[in-house]
Amino acid sequence: MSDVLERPADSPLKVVGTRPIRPDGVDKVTGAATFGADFSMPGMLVGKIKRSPHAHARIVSIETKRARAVAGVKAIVTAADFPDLASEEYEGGESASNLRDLSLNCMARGKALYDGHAVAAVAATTAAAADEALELIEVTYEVLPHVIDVEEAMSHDAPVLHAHLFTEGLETRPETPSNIAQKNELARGDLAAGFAAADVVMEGRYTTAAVHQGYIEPHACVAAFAPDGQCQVWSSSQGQFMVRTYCAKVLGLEASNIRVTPAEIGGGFGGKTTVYLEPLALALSRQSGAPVKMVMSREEVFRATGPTSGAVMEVTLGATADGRITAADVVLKYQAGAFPGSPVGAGSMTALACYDIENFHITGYDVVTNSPKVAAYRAPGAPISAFAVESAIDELALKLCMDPIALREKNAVRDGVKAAYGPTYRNIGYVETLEAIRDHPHYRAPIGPNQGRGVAVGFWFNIGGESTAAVHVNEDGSAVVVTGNPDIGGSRVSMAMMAAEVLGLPIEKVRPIVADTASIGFSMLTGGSRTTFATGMAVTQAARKIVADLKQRAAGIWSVAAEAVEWKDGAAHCLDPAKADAQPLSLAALAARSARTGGPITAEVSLTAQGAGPGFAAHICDVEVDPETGHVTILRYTAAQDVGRAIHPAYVEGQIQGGVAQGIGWALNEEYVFDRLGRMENAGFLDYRVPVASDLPMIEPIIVEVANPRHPFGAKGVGEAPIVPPLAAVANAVRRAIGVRMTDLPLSPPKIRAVIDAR
Amino acid sequence: MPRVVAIGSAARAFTGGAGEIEVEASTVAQMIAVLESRFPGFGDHVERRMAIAIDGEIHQDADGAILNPHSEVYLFPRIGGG
Amino acid sequence: MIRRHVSATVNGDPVEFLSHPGATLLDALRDELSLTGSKEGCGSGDCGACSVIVDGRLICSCLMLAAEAEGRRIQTIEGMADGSALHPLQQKFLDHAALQCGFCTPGILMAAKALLEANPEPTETETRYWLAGNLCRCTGYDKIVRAVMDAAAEMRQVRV
Amino acid sequence: MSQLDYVAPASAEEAARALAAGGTLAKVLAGGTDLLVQLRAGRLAPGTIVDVKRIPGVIGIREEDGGFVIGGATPGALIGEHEALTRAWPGVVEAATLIGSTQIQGRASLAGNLCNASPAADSVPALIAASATCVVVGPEGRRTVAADAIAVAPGLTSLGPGEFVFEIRLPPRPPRSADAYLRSIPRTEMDIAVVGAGVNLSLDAGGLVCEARVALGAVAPTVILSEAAAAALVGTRVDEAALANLDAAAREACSPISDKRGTALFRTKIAGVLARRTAIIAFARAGERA
Repeated sequence: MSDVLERPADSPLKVVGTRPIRPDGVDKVTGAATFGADFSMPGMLVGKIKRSPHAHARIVSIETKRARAVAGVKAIVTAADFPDLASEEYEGGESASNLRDLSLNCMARGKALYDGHAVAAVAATTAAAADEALELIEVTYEVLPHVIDVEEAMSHDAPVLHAHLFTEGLETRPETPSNIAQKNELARGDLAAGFAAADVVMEGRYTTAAVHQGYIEPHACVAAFAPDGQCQVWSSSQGQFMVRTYCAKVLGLEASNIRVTPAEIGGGFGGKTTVYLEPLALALSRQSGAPVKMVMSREEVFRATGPTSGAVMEVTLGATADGRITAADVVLKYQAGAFPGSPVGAGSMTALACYDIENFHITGYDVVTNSPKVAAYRAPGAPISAFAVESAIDELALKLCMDPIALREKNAVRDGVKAAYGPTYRNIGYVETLEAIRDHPHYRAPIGPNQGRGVAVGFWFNIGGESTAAVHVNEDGSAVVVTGNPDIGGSRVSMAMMAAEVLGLPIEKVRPIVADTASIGFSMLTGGSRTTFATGMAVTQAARKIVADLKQRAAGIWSVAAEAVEWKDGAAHCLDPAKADAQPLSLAALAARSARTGGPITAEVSLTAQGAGPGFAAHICDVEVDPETGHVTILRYTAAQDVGRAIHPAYVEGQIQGGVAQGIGWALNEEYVFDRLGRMENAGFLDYRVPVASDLPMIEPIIVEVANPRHPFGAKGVGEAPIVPPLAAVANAVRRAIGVRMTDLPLSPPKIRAVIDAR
Repeated sequence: MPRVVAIGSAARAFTGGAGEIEVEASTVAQMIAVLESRFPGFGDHVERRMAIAIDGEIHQDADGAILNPHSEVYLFPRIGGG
Repeated sequence: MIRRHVSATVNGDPVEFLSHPGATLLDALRDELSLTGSKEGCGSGDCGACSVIVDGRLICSCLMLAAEAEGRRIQTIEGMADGSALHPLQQKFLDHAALQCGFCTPGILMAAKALLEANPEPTETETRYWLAGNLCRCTGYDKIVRAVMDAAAEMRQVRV
Repeated sequence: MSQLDYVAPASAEEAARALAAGGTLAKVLAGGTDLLVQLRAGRLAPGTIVDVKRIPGVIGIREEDGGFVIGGATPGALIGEHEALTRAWPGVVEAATLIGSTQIQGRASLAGNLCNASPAADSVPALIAASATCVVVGPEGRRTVAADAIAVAPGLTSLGPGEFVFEIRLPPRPPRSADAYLRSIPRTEMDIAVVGAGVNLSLDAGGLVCEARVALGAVAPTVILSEAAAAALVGTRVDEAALANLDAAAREACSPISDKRGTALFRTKIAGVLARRTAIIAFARAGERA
């Protein structure tokens, strides 16, 4: 357990901050919970996808005649069955996506842009028939030269993926197309003056490999397209409304004709913030007239769904002898995969977000490559740039013989400081997280031979945005909380807790559900660490409306003014001295009389939540390196984070521990490996090595609570910040264990043994 | 007059390189309209692609948000997340 | 294609089903018997989400042919609770918040059950190595390991 | 897998006939932990699958003439639970029980690990170091083959049409002798060996190594038995000098490839490291039996 700062005894809160059992828990420990692939319909067909075996190829022709002849094959679709969309930026709530690119990523048109790119899809009565049909679809390719390495893709003689792509963000519009989709710069102050004022200047070049979100549940959906055009989709995603919008756009349908029901989701981490299967399943269902189920294999998940960028980065830092950072020059080159849209923008904005630096220049390049289009992955872009910057800061600390935490404290952003990305910080808990690790026994614990201790920090914005929540009071005084946000990590229980807190009900009396797109108002998807903040705000406001309504009804019953009614401990209390005999009216009592006091007691609130509070994390990692085998063992890990206010501390800890584990995998063993032809060589959990239980120690979370005044209970987002520091925390620990700086992730045994031999 | 600061080259490409612009506006919606009229395409770019920080607080899709005469408005790329 | 008749015992009940020669036990459990608690995360025995116990041995049901199940005793997550009474492991997973998305949970619970049957007092290291074939991407394993060891302690109490 | 057929014969002879009849597309199913993965990945054409697990004797461990007989389809978990076998052949047991996860251990067999003919198979270096032999059953009856004669190339065995490994035999243990197995993998579990080393040695009354066998996995197309590495140990107390010679000899014996799991150079270096570490463990174990 973490040493969560327990509620002060005088805290008025009864539910928020406790650790109740999640209401969906029993279904999940008994196998009853219905995930994407667990849903079935009578007469359902099996849908499968034909994928490009080439990293880059012109599709000359697709012949489906023989495949259609296979007994049991009911439908075959190719790009010809989808509208050829115009390039259109659509702001789908999250970061903007280009609808044409989205549609082309679901189904290749004219060109296959990566190994595994969908070129056709089949629906048949059996999986065997579908497989046979896939074999018989004849696709003629003209194989083109491919490029995957980000710097090779940037060179002028690289194969160009998109003839229409001209670099954005240059002074003058370029004459020729390029794989560089965008150049973005963030700058402040006078870089030259900053370096001139420096006593030491450190330069470094850092690289990271593309890594996958690695959710254990493969993408899955069932889609039914009725003759009247009414569509039903059941799918596992981070947002049923996102699925509805994207399906409508990709297929040219009316959103009102698509009803999307969210399945339980088996992990997403950002990777399920877009669609791959749903539009194809709908198209197959439209053509066949039967419901179609599609479930990806693990190999398909790796080859064809979003990893995050591999990157090359350069960092130059200048500092005075006493450790004041005077200048920072950061260059970030991120792989976007087959279509523009790497998280280099967020990578740039977060790169220096923990530091108060007068003079800096950050240049970011968004570069398309012949690999799967990247998708969001937990604090998109931030862990990558943090690996470079936090490694450089550690080198600076070594050079200056300064304690790495002290160096960070000396340059720390605080309230009132202008963030590198613009706004001025308010109510941030960064210094508090630094103090939390500095004062933790871990930081003073002895270190053995071949062992090292690394420190790194991280930042994530956290976002707000559109959310809807409804609260319904049942006739017996219990309540239902309805939201439109899939529950990936236990957010449902937090929603119920916030409603219970406001209504004065025990948590057991509040049932939270995640509704389909026809049963609740629009909500942006679950991502950006927004759900507990933004949807929680909507839930709280809806519950407060219920309380106001209940007070009105009680006032009516007592014939007093509403102001003379107080809501306390789940009951209305009459404050009017003239009504001293008025007994409190419990929620149950008022619910029982609802018919006579104005009808059903319900409230729905929709809002665009503003004022999300940023998250800061500070981590300590101890490693031991086997100098002969190059194997790194994580000995101990402590992670402090400002979460504003922990609504359900156990799930806050879980988010921190899970983020750390993913970051450790990223640092040590995870990477996309491509062969000479650009085909992924390790598209499975055997050779794409996510951490297993025996790879990790207990991960100790420290919950720091600097309340966010814009949230009713002070909550800030939690889920993303914890994956930002670990890449560098591990690398910094390895540096101190072996005395050599490793700048190229992952830190796999062969690389470590090689540098040890070279030292 | 509220001061609009466009950091990032993508935004500055619309303003002819200008990083700071004084804008006569009392709401975000007005500010966007003014930017669009002064720098064609910029208002649209801000609406679609940019997040807005008013005196340090990040707003997204906040047309109605109030700007006071001394407000400092930062424009920067929209943030998504995992 | 000839479908093969298979009779086995699942969670104590006799079952019969027809399976394609290439179908795995996982396919049969999910598609023929509608026991969808066992999940397919990889289909290659690398993630453990399909873990079941066959004749007392923990296995990946994606790596066993349905035809091999003839006459075997199979335990799945659906048979773990005793009616409405949760198994101590299931209760401890809830108490410790040892799940987030819950997709890997059935497989991990089956693996943990097999562990505690083989070793009622596992150390943290023994627990971690035993569970190494069950991937969890959400939790970092911390709360899972605590829940398993806490359940073991409670079950030892009950025994004495 | 549409044309796949499954048979579960009740006798070795019946199994041999079914395999022979099925020709090259016929496959033996023991634990299935490699076979099913290959079928699913389409790396194997579907054919007749001959499940040998219902043949009496193919699962189980028994002591015979001072040695041990391990049924070809005996799962790793069963091997790990056998106390007498673990006492006599700790290296073979640790190698067999390193294969895959707990779940894989519930199924994976020594015969399968041998006949999958992967150069990285964990149990094979230990079996070869242990001078294990295989009883092979086929249409022409039974024959006994040395474990190191089974795999001839990656994925290719010396078994004839209709033949399969029925059981594996470990010789009687001389006094003052023991074995050990170590492998190197990127994680702590769930990986294919990047290098594996099996060492089996016997000490004379004076505590000097009098016999040694050193087998290395994943450093050549098939598991290799290095005479030179063994020679480096014989006549020594596995001291620093002996270990240095062993390290050099082991590296000299390697002809590895570079692949996604490790470079040739890395594999070669690690072969030396593991040979040393494994020899130290085997020597200590043998010493305890003096």
